[in-house]
Amino acid sequence: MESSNTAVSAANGTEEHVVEHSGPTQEERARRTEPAVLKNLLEQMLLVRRFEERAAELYTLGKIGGFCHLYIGQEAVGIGAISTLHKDDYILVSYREHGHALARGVDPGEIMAELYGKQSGVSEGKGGSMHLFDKGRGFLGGHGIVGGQIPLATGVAFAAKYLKQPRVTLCFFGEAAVNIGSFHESLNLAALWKLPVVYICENNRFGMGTPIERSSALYDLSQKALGYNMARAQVDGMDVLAVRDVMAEAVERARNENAPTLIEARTYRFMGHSMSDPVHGHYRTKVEVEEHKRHDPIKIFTNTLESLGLITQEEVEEMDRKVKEIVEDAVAFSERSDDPHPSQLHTDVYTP
Amino acid sequence: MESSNTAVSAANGTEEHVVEHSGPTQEERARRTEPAVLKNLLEQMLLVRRFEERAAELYTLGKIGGFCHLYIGQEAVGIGAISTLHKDDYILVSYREHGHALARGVDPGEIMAELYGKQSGVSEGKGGSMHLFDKGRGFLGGHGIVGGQIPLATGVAFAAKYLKQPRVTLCFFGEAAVNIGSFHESLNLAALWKLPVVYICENNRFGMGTPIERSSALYDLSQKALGYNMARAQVDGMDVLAVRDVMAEAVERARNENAPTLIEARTYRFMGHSMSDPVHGHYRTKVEVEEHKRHDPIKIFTNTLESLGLITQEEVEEMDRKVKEIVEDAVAFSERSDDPHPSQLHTDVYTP
Amino acid sequence: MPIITYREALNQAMREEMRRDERVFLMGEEVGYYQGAYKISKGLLDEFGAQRVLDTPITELGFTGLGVGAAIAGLRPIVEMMTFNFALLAIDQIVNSAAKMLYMSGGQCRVPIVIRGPGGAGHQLGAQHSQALESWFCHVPGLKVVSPSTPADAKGLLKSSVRDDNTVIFMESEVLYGTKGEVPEGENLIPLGVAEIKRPGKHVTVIAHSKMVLVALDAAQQLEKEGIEVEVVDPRTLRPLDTETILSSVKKTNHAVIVEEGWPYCGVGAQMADTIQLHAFDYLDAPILRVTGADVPMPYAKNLEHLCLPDKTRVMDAVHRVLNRK
Amino acid sequence: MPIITYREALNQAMREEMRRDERVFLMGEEVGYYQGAYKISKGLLDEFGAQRVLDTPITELGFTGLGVGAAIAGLRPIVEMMTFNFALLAIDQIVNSAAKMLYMSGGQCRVPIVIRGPGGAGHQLGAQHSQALESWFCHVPGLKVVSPSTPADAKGLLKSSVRDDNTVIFMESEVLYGTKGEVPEGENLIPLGVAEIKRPGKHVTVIAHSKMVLVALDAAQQLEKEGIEVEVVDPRTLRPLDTETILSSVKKTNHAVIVEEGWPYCGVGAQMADTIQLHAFDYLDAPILRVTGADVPMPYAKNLEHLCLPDKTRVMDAVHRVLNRK
Ligand SMILES: Cc1ncc(C[n+]2csc(CCOP(=O)(O)OP(=O)(O)O)c2C)c(N)n1
Ligand SMILES: Cc1ncc(C[n+]2csc(CCOP(=O)(O)OP(=O)(O)O)c2C)c(N)n1
Ligand SMILES: [Mg+2]
Ligand SMILES: [Mg+2]
Repeated sequence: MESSNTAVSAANGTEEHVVEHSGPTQEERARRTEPAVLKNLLEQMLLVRRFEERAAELYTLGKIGGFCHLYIGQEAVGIGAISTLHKDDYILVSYREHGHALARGVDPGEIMAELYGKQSGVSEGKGGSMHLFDKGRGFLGGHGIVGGQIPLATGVAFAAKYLKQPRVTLCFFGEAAVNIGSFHESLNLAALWKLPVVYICENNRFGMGTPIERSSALYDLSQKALGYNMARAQVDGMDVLAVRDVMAEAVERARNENAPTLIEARTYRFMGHSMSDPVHGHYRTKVEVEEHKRHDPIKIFTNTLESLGLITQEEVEEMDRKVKEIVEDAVAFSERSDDPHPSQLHTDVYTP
Repeated sequence: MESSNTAVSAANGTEEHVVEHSGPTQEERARRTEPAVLKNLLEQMLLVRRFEERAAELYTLGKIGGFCHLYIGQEAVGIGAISTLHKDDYILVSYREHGHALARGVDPGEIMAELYGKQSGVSEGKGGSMHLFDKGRGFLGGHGIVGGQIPLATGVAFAAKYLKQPRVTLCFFGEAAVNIGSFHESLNLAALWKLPVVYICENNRFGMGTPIERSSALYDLSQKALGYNMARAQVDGMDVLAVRDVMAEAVERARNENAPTLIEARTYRFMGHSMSDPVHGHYRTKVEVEEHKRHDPIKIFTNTLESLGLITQEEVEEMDRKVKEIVEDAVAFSERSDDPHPSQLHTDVYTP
Repeated sequence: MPIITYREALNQAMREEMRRDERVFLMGEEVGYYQGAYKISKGLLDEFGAQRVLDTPITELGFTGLGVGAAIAGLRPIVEMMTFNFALLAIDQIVNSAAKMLYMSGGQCRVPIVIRGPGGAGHQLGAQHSQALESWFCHVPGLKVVSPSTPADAKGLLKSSVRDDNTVIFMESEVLYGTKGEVPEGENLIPLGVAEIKRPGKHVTVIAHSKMVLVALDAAQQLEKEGIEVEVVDPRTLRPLDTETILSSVKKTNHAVIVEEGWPYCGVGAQMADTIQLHAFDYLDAPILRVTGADVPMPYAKNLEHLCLPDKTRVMDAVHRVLNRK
Repeated sequence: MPIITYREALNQAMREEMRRDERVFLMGEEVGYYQGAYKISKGLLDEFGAQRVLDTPITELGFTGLGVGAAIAGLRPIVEMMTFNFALLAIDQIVNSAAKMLYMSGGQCRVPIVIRGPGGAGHQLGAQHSQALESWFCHVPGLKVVSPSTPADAKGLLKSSVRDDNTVIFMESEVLYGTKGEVPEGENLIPLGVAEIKRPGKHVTVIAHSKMVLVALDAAQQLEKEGIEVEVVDPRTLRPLDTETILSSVKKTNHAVIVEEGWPYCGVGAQMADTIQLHAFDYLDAPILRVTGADVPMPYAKNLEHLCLPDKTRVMDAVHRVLNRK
């Protein structure tokens, strides 16, 4: 072949941002899944939702400072994905990582305390909302430079393979991060060196106020994998079970074949980019946001479980009460925790 | 679709580094081309070859310093490509740019003087072999950081479009540069903003001592265009006419549709990476090099023209004498030129 | 004279320069539809259209290099870094292309580009979003570095920067965007490389730039009550530095304190200290003192962040120490 | 003691550390099959295999970040920059990840990585390939910066750097690779942060690092004939700086000259000058003088390049000026 424009026609042909549900429905997936697992997934999603709703209030009250990026609307991605991991596996995320940390079982109190900037926070108050770390749980941040976690995660996967540990690394980033050099350099390295890593692009349509149509020449982001000879998948990020199934496959591929995968999860951000940004405005309409809220991953999942008789409305309310209690305990813990001692200013710059 | 590994199988399936000649043969192309044009192409290729053979000698004599990267073996790419340009068009290249500068009509004496580090050099002796600039001819360097010229060329194309000038920008880089972030960020920008630029990847199989199989997970580099929704082409870089034809199409696309193209030209470097590097050694065998030399683009082209009776052996020898004379004049000019005046050290740091 | 914010001053400067010269355009993340992450480009998209106000993908290296290329091909780009922390990704294009192209090309390729955005700490933005890297850019020949402290300086210096034929690194401050001040209307160009004495005094010279000027003025006001007259010198441009103004002040006061927000080691204040000791050695009654940010990555916790940043008290303390030296 | 080259010393250091600790591996462009662009890794691929000696694609940002990730997950990477000029592309991962991760994580994530390679000028390599950016790395808390001048220091300091639990920027010199010197065999760790007096003297202190030490020693030898005894202090580690050794030398000689190859403005010498004036103010008989590279991008022409770099004559001249000051 000499010259061919096939790429041009092909790529953006499919109707934008609509994932073809060639796969099974959520009901079908639910039937194949342990009820206990399903309930646990729902509880986690509720916990993240309530935790962040509370964090939003606390931010407006000035209890939390800096930049605070909420995950509300995207919970199905992180929770579905992380539910497929072993306890030794690794997770690296962007600054929008509260939900991933909670899904990983990081203590809600310590996360909230970190948002408060308290000594008892996961990162001892030095990291903040964007830099949650819990090394013991393989939760390696919380990174603020767009794309910065991608080479890091690739290196973490490299270490696992080098040390012959059966550990898989999950790397989460947004669709706008796909355009940055780090993404490109990392995916080539991972494919070339056959590293056990899964790259999860959470395509919530926007990078701050810029829709993907104005930031990327390609809309079907999973297709980026073609440039690296990498396995790829696209999934409905509002369906926690679809995410879980796709991820299970990718994690398997990483663990058993040391082969990386690029997954694009189509989702949506219900809140502003961060607490300092508007939910809608110059860049998207209230109508658009409301429209997407009708696909709330928690509502969808709750309905599925209820319609299958796997859970009752009462049980859901009970679950909600429970997670709200966990959140309140986290707030109380943070409130009564101390600020870092001034002497902490100079520790951790270098190892002791 | 949910999960698909098609990419994995597809990409590197075709036999490596062999360009399918679905296109016409060089003879067929030659028949369709003006004899005068053909002779001019041959003369340019000869000039570049002789110029650099001489530069190599002068380097070993210590007349030329620093890093000196020769183009010998790859002449068909730059010369075929640049032969399709208008005089207002732009060219940006890596550090391996002597051939492109000569093809663009930059004065051989001024190029050689630059290699000598003389005041009369194109860059007044301040740039050297890696940084040839001739703004009047739209020749904008000569860049030493791998991939550095790619965003720059994208910006030059942006300016032409912004100023509504019908100028096309050619950007040359090696296959190893494809892995760097600059490539990725630039191609997305060019496709997204519809810029009149043609990206020419000169795939000579090696980045210094690293073959593409150890630097890229994908061997069919034109396929990278799929990630940016960009038109693409692959061409035999040892066939000056094939390059010319593919380029004509791409330049047309840029000039008339403001659409960028990624072209992969399969070629080979006959010399070491730079004058300080071995022609063969740990990274490739003498046999491999000799094998490729049998596909010398100048020999191939000469044979084609002779076999078609478009040029005689005598004419070729005469042409060779002529270009050698040009090269000797360039050397003489450089020899008699002055070093930059010491006061030049502090000029051009800022504009006067 | 109208009183406007530092933010509006920057906006006016860009607006006026874009009206004056078709070749000037603005590029950066969220500068268009979003009106700028910090609203510096408010209204510019509406007035100049998407051809001249471009939202870029998140590709600092790519779009900065694109800007440099556009500059050598005849345009005059203003590239907004959402914050200068992200400029680290673009530093190769800034140093190896923008700063050197004129020299490497033997004077052929000018790079008239302005790279601007906020630097330094905001409020609890954490380690990756709170860096003051002035000294890095100052180190590089071929670059000019500007860092205004007032709305008037912001406007006058930005306009001059846009008209400068060289690469200008224009470092603003998120914390200053909301501050107000008198700004003369219309054409009021402030030349690069000229310092301003923000407050005259005869006992000690305090050199500070950007938001540290406000801290220095605060301290000066307080010290006045003790009868100490502080001269506050704002270089405004950090490269080229107006050494003449600084030196004549120090030769007058015989005491110098340098305040900067950034890290101490190899900070721009170290260079100022070196320049002063070299040229005013015999005039100094005491060693030059520096007040800087703490030598640590910026912590998130509010109380620790406060300990990091120079404040009035620390500046006053330094002034006392430099004066009361036995 | 065996006499070996600076190149061999580095090679031995890496070889010994890789033998000692399985977690240590080498990664970079051409470090494997090609044996290193400057042959520093000669033979390592053969001995340790492709698992531990990895040729990377040209992706400085990517493979440096990969190294940092590998470090937080239990490995001890040595990342070779073919030259430090290319580290500009990786600077975001060096500053925002490597230098800050320990702090941001509240002490959880250590980053034991060594980023090494040649810095400074070679011979006519031009503007983009001839930069000495020590001061940039020195500016950043969380980083350690080492720059040896002799084979013995190169080996002893590299071994210590590999064993250090922090990020170490190890800056070598292409021009020094071929130089020879005595190097004790086997285990000989030189601690980071300790300067060495390369030549004792009592009239003037000349502080220099990396290849400038050779220039300083040259000048000292010549000056001896004039009866001027120069003390040459080599910090060896630029961050943390051994201020104690530097200060006690200056307090003894009362005169200081600082030599560095890099650009003058905001160079590391400015910080040394500041440190000296602050702590040895009363001991100085004259202003501290600096001999630096010219304040320009490096020109290609041989004659201009020579004018750029500090040499014996300029150092001698500075010593004369600092001593003969009326
Ligand atoms: C290199 C860099 N450039 C710019 C920013 C500012 N910024 C923070 S988040 C963001 C948008 C990222 O969007 P996306 O990758 O889609 O992730 P999302 O926020 O939607 O989860 C930008 C521009 C940054 N943090 N880092
Ligand atoms: C960012 C960067 N990294 C490393 C180098 C050193 N280097 C110069 S050329 C080169 C190989 C480039 O190979 P390729 O892109 O295929 O171009 P070719 O030399 O084959 O023409 C390398 C590694 C550099 N100049 N810039
Ligand atoms: Mg997004
Ligand atoms: Mg190549």
